[in-house]
Amino acid sequence: MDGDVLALRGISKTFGAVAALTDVDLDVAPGEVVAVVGDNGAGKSTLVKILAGVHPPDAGTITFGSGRVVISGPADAHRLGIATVFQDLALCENLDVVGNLFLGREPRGLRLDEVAMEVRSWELLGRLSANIPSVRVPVAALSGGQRQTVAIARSLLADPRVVLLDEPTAALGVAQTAEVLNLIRRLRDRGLGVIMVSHNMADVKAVADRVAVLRLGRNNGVFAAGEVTQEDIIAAITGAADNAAPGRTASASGPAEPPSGRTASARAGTESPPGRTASARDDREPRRAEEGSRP
Amino acid sequence: MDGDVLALRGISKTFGAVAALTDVDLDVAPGEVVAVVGDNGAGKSTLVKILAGVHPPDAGTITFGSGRVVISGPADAHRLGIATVFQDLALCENLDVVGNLFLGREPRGLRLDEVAMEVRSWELLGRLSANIPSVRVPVAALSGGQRQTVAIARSLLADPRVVLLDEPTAALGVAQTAEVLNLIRRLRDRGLGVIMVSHNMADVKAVADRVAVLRLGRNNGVFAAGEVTQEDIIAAITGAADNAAPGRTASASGPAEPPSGRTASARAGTESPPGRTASARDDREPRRAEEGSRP
Amino acid sequence: MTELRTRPAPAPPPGGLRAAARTTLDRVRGGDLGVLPVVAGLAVIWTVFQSLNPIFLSSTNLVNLTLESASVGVISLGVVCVLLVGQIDLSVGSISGLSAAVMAVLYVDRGLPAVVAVPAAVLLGCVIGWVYGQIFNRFGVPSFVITLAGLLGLLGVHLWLLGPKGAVNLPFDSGLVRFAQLAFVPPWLSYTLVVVAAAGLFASGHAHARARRAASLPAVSTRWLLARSVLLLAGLGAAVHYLNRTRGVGWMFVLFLALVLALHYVLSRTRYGRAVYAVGGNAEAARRAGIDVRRVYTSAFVLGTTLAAVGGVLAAARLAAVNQSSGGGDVNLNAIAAAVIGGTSLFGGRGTAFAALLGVLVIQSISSGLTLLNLDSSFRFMVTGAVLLLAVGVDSVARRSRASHGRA
Amino acid sequence: MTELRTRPAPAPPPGGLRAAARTTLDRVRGGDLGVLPVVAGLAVIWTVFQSLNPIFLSSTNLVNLTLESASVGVISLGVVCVLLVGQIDLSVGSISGLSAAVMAVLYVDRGLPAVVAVPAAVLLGCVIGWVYGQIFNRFGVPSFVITLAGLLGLLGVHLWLLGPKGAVNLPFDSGLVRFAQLAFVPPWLSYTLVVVAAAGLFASGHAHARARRAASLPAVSTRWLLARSVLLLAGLGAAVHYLNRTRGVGWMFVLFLALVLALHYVLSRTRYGRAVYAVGGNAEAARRAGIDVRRVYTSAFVLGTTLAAVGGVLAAARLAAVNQSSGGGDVNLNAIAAAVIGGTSLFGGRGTAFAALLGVLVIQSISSGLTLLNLDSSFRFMVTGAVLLLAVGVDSVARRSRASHGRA
Amino acid sequence: EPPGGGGGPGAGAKVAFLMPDIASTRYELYDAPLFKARMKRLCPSCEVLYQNADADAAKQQQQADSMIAQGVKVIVIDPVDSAAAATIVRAARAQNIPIIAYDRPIPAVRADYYVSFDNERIGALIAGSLVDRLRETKAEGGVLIVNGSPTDAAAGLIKKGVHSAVDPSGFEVLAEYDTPGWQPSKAQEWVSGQIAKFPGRIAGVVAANDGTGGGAIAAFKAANVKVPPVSGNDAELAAVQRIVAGDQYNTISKPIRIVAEAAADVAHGFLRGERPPARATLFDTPSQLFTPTVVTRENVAKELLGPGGPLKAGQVCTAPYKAACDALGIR
Ligand SMILES: Nc1ncnc2c1ncn2[C@@H]1O[C@H](COP(=O)(O)OP(=O)(O)OP(=O)(O)O)[C@@H](O)[C@H]1O
Ligand SMILES: Nc1ncnc2c1ncn2[C@@H]1O[C@H](COP(=O)(O)OP(=O)(O)OP(=O)(O)O)[C@@H](O)[C@H]1O
Ligand SMILES: [Mg+2]
Ligand SMILES: [Mg+2]
Repeated sequence: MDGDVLALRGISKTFGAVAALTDVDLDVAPGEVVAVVGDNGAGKSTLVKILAGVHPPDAGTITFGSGRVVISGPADAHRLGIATVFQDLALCENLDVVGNLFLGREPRGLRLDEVAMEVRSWELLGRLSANIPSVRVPVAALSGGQRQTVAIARSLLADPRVVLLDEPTAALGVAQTAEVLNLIRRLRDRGLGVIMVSHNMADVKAVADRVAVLRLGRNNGVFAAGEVTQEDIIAAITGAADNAAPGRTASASGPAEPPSGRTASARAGTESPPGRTASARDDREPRRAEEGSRP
Repeated sequence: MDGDVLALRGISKTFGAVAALTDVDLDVAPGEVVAVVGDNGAGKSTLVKILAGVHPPDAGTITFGSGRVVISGPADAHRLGIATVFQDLALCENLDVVGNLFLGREPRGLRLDEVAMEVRSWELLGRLSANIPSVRVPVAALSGGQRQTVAIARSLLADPRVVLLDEPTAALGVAQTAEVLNLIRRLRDRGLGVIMVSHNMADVKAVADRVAVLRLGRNNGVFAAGEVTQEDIIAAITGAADNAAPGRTASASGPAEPPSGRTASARAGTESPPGRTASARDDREPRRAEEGSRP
Repeated sequence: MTELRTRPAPAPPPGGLRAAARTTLDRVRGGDLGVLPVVAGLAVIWTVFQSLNPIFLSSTNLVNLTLESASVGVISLGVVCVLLVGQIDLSVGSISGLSAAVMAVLYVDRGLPAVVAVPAAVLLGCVIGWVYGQIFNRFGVPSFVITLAGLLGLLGVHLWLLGPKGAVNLPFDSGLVRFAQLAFVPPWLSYTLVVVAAAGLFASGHAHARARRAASLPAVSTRWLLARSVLLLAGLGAAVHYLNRTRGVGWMFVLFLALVLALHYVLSRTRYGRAVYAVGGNAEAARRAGIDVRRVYTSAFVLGTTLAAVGGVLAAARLAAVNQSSGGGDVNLNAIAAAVIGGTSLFGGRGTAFAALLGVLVIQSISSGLTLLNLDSSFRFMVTGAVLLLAVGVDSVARRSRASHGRA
Repeated sequence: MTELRTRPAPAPPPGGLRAAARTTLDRVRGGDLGVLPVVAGLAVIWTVFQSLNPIFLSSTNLVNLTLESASVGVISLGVVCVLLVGQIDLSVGSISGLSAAVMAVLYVDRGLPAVVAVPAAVLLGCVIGWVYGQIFNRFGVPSFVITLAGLLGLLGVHLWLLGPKGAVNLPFDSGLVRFAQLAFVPPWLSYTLVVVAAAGLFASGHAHARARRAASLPAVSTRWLLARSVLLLAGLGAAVHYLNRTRGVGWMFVLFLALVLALHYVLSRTRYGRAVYAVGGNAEAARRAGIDVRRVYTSAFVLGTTLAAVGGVLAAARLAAVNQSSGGGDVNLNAIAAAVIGGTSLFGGRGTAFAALLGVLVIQSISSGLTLLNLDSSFRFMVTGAVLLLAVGVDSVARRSRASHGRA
Repeated sequence: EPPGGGGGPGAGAKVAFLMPDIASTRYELYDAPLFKARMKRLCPSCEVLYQNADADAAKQQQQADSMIAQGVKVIVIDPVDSAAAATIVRAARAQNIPIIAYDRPIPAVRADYYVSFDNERIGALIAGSLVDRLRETKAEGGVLIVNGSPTDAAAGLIKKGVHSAVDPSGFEVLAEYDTPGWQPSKAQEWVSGQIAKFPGRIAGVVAANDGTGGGAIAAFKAANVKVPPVSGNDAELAAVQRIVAGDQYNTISKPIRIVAEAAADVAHGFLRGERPPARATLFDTPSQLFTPTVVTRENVAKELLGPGGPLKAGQVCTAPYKAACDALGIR
């Protein structure tokens, strides 16, 4: 895939006995919004963190622009022009809004130009329809949505080439969500690559060009957003469409018709707690429930 | 409103110079799901926290069942049978999933019955279609959605009379969301009162019986979910329908037609940062932007 | 994975030793090393000192080491409790000195029996912790400051109490002093205790595994449990045998071990212990879960000060005297450092009762190893610092690999 | 509120003194009391001691107080830096002693000029901090343990350096000793400095307010700025006048104040300061923001040890001697306690440079007040503890009300 | 000094009495009360301001400054650090306040007077007495030396004295230890280690004070080994009890009463504007030096428990020591 701003090949990452990502590929072209979707714990945030330099990958290669890169820390990612909104926001609660927005990107100089920074903060927050009483309160005093707005505003400060958004609208109100979706479209129009993780199919359909599905830490299909139905995506997410991903054997035994179809089976499961979670999967390193070790 | 399990009257709460809630009323009947909606920073979480005993209200009365109560701490709320899922989840990251689920509600006895607790944990999590590799990993190692599932499962442990859910599905996948909505319906059917805070209109429409709108910390209308359109609710949230709430003068000057209508005006705002945020509101104690105090 | 949990198939019990070994290996690869790194650090210290002076690992010297560890170890155990809830107690040294003074004054000067004097001293410790808790909960003064004030104020009370005498001898033939200096577990009993410990470990593990299997949860195999118990039996047995070649295992050390085990039980198996970790990990979350956070704080302070008082009494009994410098010097720093070296976090929520045991063994091993080298004080200090850093460095490097595996 | 921010109307400048007063009142109601509570605690101490002995607030004694505060104050300033990033330095006392010893050996024994000896001693402090930083960053050993090892190891080096001599006198007529003991700011210059400070406060505030108004941000009124500066002028002027009635303001104290102001500037107005707070508040978030967290840690350790070295040199100069106990005793505890008492959090991310100033004034006031009361050591310790608790209690109660207003 | 009103010359004056530490009990226990009592007799309206520096030279400087601020007329100082005390002498000089060095000299700067026994001499005495005892009993083996705190100047002087007696004695120094903070428990731990290292070879222990001596004795008791002769210093009650019981070999009785009262006399002389006569000159300072006495089981009754002695038989002969007292004929 030539012309990609970002291309991942064979990315793997394990945390102890949990294989969070196995052999994942992903491509983003300039001016493209790629939605990464998947069930809870599918490895979406892990993927974002690897790109942002938070975790080093255990295996796999990352190509950025024209060359292979090693992202060994967040500073590397920033240097490459990758801006990230983390799912857990990663704000410093003891700093005020301005402090958080400009953290690590304060204008150089002997003395911080607080006035310019404050003006720019209002501007950025205004662009996102933010609803913040003052930019001089510590972030600890903000509501969940207000914090998320701050985190998103942060990512716009530098002049990124790729923006990673991990569930950026989860805590946002209706107006703010619309604003962020607009923003994503504007970023795309400016030729940036955007990766957006989301559980909200409506949001995905609204802005994504392509939809990459992760399932149990593996690729489970990439769809062109315009050509796929919401049901297909959901099927890929929940595993009913496992065969949509080449090289995977269908391993799911539960019904996959969301939402109500799964309820019964889930409840049935409560009668007999699982042995080892991974015992039914034979095509990947098992994610084993740890031995019943007592703390 | 007779027969309410929970009735709030005139609840107010200020944080320093910020009036988070002003004179808010809310009623929940048994077997009723009340959705609380509002913009970011509208005071929804503050309301939930007051009911959960996290913050004491500055003014107002709470009636629970047949009598007035004073909820002076979370323990009081638990005693009354109020279970809460907080927006920030309030989990102990150093404890494992079982530890968090049973925190403060461990079965009595000289020795914790870890086996029974683990069995019950799998059962609860199974009910929510949770996707958790092991219940013996510290919560710090879980993904955002996995944590939220844990927090929701927590609230089902005791036998609550009222359940407060602050954006319970924000981080959940499609299947888990459906499961939680199902769960809410089941709780309602068992005669519990449920208060659900959400930004997701689809979720609200799916389960709520009534929709209470907060705006700028004040009531801005209560709607029967069956009789109101999504647009009406959004109008009430964003303030375009201020006149829907008695006693309020329309103070909003921006266009309120979401989502794209707000964009232009929001961007217009960036050209001139605001003076004091509250200067345009004359019907409530002003939320003043603090003086430009430097840290 | 829902589809997995829905399978009604019961979990097959993992297959014996090999599976257990694999689990253990998995854990090590995953960075979950438990106390192993500290033990490795300890091994480094022991090797170094043994090579410098072969008396270091002699039975006599190890008996000394156990006895010297007991009093600071007990104090450190209290510090672990306080650190676990994210607070600190700088006054454990002063409390230990004060309680020793109270005990001595009651026992020697007033002539009260030990069964009155000792509980009175311990009770005093208890009351001090309660007062700390009240001040902390009511006024929100940082525990650093409260206990700093305690450090100074209680030292004053201690001096005032000893007052004109300055120092009090505990008679060498009193039961208290004999307990601390000359009371050793008879060999037959020491071996019996080892067997009981191993059997207890097996029994509790087995019962737990059976319960898990009954609930169709995965459980460790009986063979692994057996192997573990045999390992414990062999290790403890050898250690006891070696100590028994001279004086044997001191009752004071047994008391310390018993306290460690008791605290371990409380912290890991009871509601209260869960609450302690929760408060240390996230006090606000614990409060929202309905835990009476204030009571947990108070109880942690009380545990800290009470154990400090017990440690003070033991130290006095071992020295057979109480004077103005009792509980002074580096008792404070050693007790806190032992807890930290053993892996307790200063930020709360992380650590176990075994931290006190391992930490105090590290500190006392260094100290004991140095007494056998005839060094100037200046070099003595330098070597202490260097060895400490080395021992904890081993631990930290191992833990760091653990953190990089995502288990901070 | 979007609709509000979209209004293009420029912010009306708030109306003069009354508005400013209201803002201040709002803040107080909102619990944002700044340093007021510590100052109140200090006032309590001063009142108590003055009523017990009228010499306490005499000009002579206050001059003594300022001079005695300087060396521990400088060390405490370094501790603030380390605490701000959420770490601790237990070795500041040892470092101050070692740097004093190095300085004395170079200056007196080797006969090097002070301009060589003093920088060499300070550089040594710097290097020690760098080593701490490397060990911390590379091996992840907790700073408590690293600096505990430093506390011991550096004490060893200190003793070894002084060797059999034990103590070194600094000549009384050396510039260093004269600076610390006899150098006072001439009255005219002291008043000039006060005026410059007040004018500077006004000028910087005015420039800032103008810039804000130019950017249509709300700004404080000129009248309020003027009032603030006049208040400072009057307060400082009165203090300086009172001190000038006897010896005046010591240059050493001026140096301390200058360091406080410099550090305040660095912490509150520079990128570096922002990074320090960020790392202390949430190191992982700071890392993700691209801040080189390791460098921040190292720099904080270096600041801590360097300032400790400077403090040690000042203490030696004031005492005109260096001995084995230089930097020992309660230097360590006092320096850390001063930072905490002044409001620096042990958990990182909270505190200002002024914490060191206020905290050390509290501690030295108690100490100085007690020397004026003719007490036995035992009562002296008790009173110290009680007064400390009282002074910090005032602060904590005020802050608690602040936390209950939602600004923890 | 202008002659004061009603109470004679110097009436109503303040006298500073600055002591170095509380590691040794004597300052609070004997020196300060005895000095105060004597001053009270000599000058009823005078006030003695007692301060203890807790082994911190900087704190002692602060205390001296504050005394000067309070307008004391004479300063009696037992310096924490002889070198550092020079600053204090100078500060006092600048205000024309006479300064009396007490117990420890201030060699660097001339004080106005020096009243003391000398710590180096004490070290020589305790070690010499112990060595004599070892020769007497034809003991085999070597000695351990337990010094005082490595950061205490006085401990350094004692150490020097001890070596002056032990080194030429022919008894090997098996090992030597500077006890951090004079802590008995540290001494105990160290001696325990030496017992393991030199089994049966320890003929005696020279301990620099009674506390560390007690620690050494406890170490032998705990190792279930016969306690060899152990020295001490300070004659604190607990040590006297151990001597009576035969656990400790010797200690030093300093004639603190005499020294304290001599200091008070000199101070009073300065208050009256006199220049008290010198009995000797040390470090260029007019001095009065007193010799301490070694106390062993033989002379304990006479030196310490006699009429006017610092201790009463009743204090020493508590229940556990009754039998031992009786054996020595103490009642
Ligand atoms: N502890 C606090 N201290 C100060 N201000 C606070 C605090 N908590 C909330 N606020 C303020 O109160 C207002 C309401 O906050 P709240 O969290 O209730 O909003 P919300 O409706 O839950 O918003 P969201 O949808 O973003 O979660 C916000 O402006 C917020 O800044
Ligand atoms: N630091 C960690 N240590 C151990 N396990 C981890 C860690 N971070 C993530 N995991 C595990 O890796 C898996 C993938 O997590 P990840 O956060 O990437 O999921 P996600 O797709 O973002 O889910 P969600 O939609 O819930 O946010 C999960 O099973 C999680 O438990
Ligand atoms: Mg995620
Ligand atoms: Mg909220």
